Amino acid sequence: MQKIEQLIKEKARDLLAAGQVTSVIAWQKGEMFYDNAPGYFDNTEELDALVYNAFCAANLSKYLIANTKKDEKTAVFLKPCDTYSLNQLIKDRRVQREQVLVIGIPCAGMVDINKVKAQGLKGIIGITEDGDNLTVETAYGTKQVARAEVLLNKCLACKGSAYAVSDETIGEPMAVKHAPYDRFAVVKELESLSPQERFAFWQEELSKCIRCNACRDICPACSCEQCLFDNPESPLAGKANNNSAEEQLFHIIRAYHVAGRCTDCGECSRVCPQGIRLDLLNRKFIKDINEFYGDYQAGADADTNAPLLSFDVDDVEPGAATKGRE
Amino acid sequence: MLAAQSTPDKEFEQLIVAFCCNWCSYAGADLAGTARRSYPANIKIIRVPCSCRVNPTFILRAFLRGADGVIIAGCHPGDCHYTSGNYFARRRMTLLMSMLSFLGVDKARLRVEWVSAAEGNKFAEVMTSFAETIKALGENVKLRDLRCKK
Amino acid sequence: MHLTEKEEAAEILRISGVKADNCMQCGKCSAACPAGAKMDILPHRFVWELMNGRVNNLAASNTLWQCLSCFTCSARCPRGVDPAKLIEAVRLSVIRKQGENRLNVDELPAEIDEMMPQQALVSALRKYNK
Amino acid sequence: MQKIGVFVCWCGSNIAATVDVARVAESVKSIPGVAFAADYRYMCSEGGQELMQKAIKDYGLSRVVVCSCSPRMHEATFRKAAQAAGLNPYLVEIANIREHCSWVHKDKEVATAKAIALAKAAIAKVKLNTPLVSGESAVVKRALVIGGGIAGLQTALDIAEAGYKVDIVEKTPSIGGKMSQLDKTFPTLDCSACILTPKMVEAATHENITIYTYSEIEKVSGYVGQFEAVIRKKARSVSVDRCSGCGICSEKCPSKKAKSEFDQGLRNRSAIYIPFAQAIPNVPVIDRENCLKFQTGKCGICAKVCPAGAIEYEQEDELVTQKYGAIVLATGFEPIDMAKFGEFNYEYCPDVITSLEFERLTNAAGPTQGHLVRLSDGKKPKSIVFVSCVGSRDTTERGKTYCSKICCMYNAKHAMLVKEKYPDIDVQVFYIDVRTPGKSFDEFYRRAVEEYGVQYTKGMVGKITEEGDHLLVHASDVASGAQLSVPADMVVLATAIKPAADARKLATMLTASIDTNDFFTEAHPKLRPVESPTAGIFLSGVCQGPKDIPETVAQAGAAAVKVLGLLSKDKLLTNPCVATCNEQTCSGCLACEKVCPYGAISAEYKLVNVKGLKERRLIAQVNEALCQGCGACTVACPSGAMDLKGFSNKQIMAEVDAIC
Repeated sequence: MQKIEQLIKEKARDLLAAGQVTSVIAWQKGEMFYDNAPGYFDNTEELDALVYNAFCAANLSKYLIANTKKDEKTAVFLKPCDTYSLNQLIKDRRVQREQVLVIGIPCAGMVDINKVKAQGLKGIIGITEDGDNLTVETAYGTKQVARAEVLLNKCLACKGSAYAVSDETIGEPMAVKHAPYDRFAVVKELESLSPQERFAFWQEELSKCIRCNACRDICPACSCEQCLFDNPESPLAGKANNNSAEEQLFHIIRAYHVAGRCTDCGECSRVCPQGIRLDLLNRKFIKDINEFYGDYQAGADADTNAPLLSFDVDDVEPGAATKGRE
Repeated sequence: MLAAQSTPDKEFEQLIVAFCCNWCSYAGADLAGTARRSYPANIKIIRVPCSCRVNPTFILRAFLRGADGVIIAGCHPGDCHYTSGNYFARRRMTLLMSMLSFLGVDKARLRVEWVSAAEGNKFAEVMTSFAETIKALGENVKLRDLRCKK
Repeated sequence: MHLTEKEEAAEILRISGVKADNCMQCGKCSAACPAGAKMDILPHRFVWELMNGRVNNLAASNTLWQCLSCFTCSARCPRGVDPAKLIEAVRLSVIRKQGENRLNVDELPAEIDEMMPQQALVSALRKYNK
Repeated sequence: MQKIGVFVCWCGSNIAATVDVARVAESVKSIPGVAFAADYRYMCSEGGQELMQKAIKDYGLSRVVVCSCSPRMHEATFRKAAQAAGLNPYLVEIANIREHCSWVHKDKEVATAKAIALAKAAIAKVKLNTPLVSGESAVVKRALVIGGGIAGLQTALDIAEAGYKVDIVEKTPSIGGKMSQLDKTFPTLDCSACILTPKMVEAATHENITIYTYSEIEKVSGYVGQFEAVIRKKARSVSVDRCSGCGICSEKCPSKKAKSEFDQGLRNRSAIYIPFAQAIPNVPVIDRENCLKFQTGKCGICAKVCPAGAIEYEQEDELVTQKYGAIVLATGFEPIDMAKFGEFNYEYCPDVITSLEFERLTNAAGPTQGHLVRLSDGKKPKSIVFVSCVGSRDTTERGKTYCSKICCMYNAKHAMLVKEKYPDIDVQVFYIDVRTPGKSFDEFYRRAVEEYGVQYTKGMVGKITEEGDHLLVHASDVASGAQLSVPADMVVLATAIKPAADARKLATMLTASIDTNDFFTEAHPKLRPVESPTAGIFLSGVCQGPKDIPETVAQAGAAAVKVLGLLSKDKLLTNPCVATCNEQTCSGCLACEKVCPYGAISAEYKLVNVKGLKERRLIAQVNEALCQGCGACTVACPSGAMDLKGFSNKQIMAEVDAIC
């Protein structure tokens, strides 16, 4: 993806130099080589900090909300999966489409550094990509690792190389090679458990939550001006760690709010410091919506009505619709 | 953290919250009253303008605060006073019921019923059968201590 | 235990599971009963007697045996009462009191006269083989 | 701190019998915020209201909770009382401790505990009530009557007499409804046409009444005072102005195989037809399914023979949009069909007919010019059997659970008419119970038996079979306990009646509540029988429940008076419990707009001052005149910016907390 990074830099330079856009959103080097952060570039000098490699998983579409409030034009580089989130933000009127120049960039699947480490590699200095493999330089020599084995979980459910929305594209579309993967596999497995086992699983998972709100802040579908849980007026906003609904049911209520709007971009699970499988909650809703109301991919376009904001006269009755062994 | 207080061993007294829509099921409840039908007293009715007014957060709040069962009663699809209210409620409750079951809470604890203003008997029967289901399921401790691992 | 006639009638109603109180004495069951001509107590009066706690006259009536168990009465009843089931309930209580002299299949003659309507066989086994 | 007054009503013994009202009042005194609590024998009485008003003044109450009967009963009474004492009416909450407590729980201990819990919930909610003021909306001074039968005509005439404009929309080509098909009417036996046609003419010529026949309601939107209806005037293919009603076209029309709906299919009619002689408007209609011109393009004889050149094949359906202040449903009834009642052999024996068909047979303008003859061989019947309750009082899924109310009277009428005209015909009526309550009704029925010798046998008919040239009616004689098989030349079935087929479609269009039998549900069975719970919608005639012509006319008049009560107002107070958007927290995603059934939500760019920072944001706006307060938007809104006055998120959460 080195070649692509070069093309991105040139594109950004042309756009900024020509004044076509006032700022460009891409990725910039983070502290560690595998920890790239989203970056704003509003002049060409800063562009050399711009990077695009196997560790640019961050979904940049949510950063456009602030930009489109100022009457400026912004360019943004989006991977195919990020473009779905932009469509959802446009549908939710959080981003003004005409103030954004969307440039689609190909992606061969982003790498999860923890999976690389899990292959027993210590003292990693750098990783370079070549074809379907990664060469990992460590203090104890270099090693070849197959990219398909160390992909982020979210990339295993890759929605393909097509862009849901883009003004221009750079480079050729790349396929993400990975073993066959059913994104609902774990959901189905959980559904097959007994209620006690399922409850134990979720009690275990949700007890790890430290309420850092990273999942809410990264989620492009969670784009309220002022979140319900931060609003003292709302009956749910009990920050104190007592028995308020907020503590116990934050994740369920949040999953409910994004139901029908979540594009399954997987960012919430990726950024969760406690590694809670939050995507399972969202995928459960997506699986239910697909089953009850027909397949629906949030963000596939910017106008079809979200499932929870529409209805059908002969929808299934609530009682009949629950799964799992009782 | 709120650990589930172990209720003394007096006979389990279940608590059920019923959200009834003003135009149909609340009127059905009134008719059940006028017809002197009886149903268990653990059921406490909250009046809402329409079943589409019931926010899932109210239901989760009820479960959290100790309710053992929650039932939403609205107009029969097609009869809604606001034309489409119960259609939206139907989708929302279908997803919520499925999620509660996914979290391991017995799906029978949340129930949706369509009761018209003329169905006083049905209202009483539904409430009695729901109270029996909840009594069989016993106290709903689960949702209260979803976060605190014992 | 010896039940009074009233208690026995109530017991029969309970066992049969028939909601006799639904009956409005419209007489439609008796009207359409194919075996009604030979019955001394027609189905609607049968239900009426049981509802009023009388069973001895029913037990002695020939209705128990004339009834073909064709269920026309139950199908036609506008109130969902099942008179045939009540007749069967009383018949069974009589049979049980007679020491359960049931008709067993192998007692039937080897070849049965083919003119015998099939319904009679079914009805006989249903009535006397329970 | 709020100063709440709690008033616990005895309701005579209705509440006090199973709820210890004193203890309820006592136990709520300890709740913070409660400044006054008392129980009283009848809160809704003058005395009760004065107690409340005095307490408001003496204790300076800022909120009131009344623990009494259902808010649907006396919420308005207590709000008015509070308002008279200077308290905003929407600061009053009702705890329903009668229908939802004392009447449904027998154990006093249990019922009292529940009453206290419901009182606590109401107190928790009332603390968060905010003073609300009703808005106003104009009233369109025009009424719409759906259905042109006697019910619709009478209502329209009464409204028009009071000087208001009325539109009648009738589905069939002529007004008149079922009554125009009848021969004589009970209890006075006057000829149906003689008393109906004057009303039809009066309606047709009344300057305040516009009649749309052969028309249907396409769409209705809006709300009380501001309805907007779209009427589809189906193409008659005949010009109403030029046609003189001479009838030559019907005579000459070659296509004669269509069954006449007016004559219950007992004779055929031509494709271009006037349903009956006294039809208003007296203008034919082309039935396009059976018209050769429309089906094959050939023919066109009617246009050729028409002296007035009134035939217009190219006529199209026409959509008329009109605003109304009130809508009256007068859609009438239909007999149920006999498909599920095979035992009566209706489909196979031509001499087994329904009562409505019998009306046509005995009607002078009927297919047999009033001669009572058998449909099988045209001979005069020597004996006729009338069967009551066919499909009525039937709790199985085959029939209707209710009594159709009018059959006993018209059975007696038919029996008497036969015996009067043909004394030699034997007439027998099989019945379960003869129900002829009402003024001079029972005398009418007894005249049939005592003066005309009609034989009434208590017992239902089980089966009808054909035997040679006559029928055999298998019935039972419940009194003697015998089985009967009565020979008869003709059998008339008094079939159950059910609401008109499109009642449910109209109910959905008007959001009027409707019961499982498709009768429109009235606002209150005893106290408000002619109004639908949906404001501005009124019920006239059998569409609300089985009734005879005298009751229909009485109820039609009552519905008219209710309409006049509404139309006479220039302004209507609107429901103040409507949605409201908090501009600080609205993200402008407009999810609310997508779920609003009334299109009451729009969006606007506004400068919003958030913590000192001025930002131009897209904010949702609620049009309080259109919003009906359903609350769908409040749940679609993730950030909770959209809330509903009177049923706010905090109020309902407070009730949940108080209960759990």
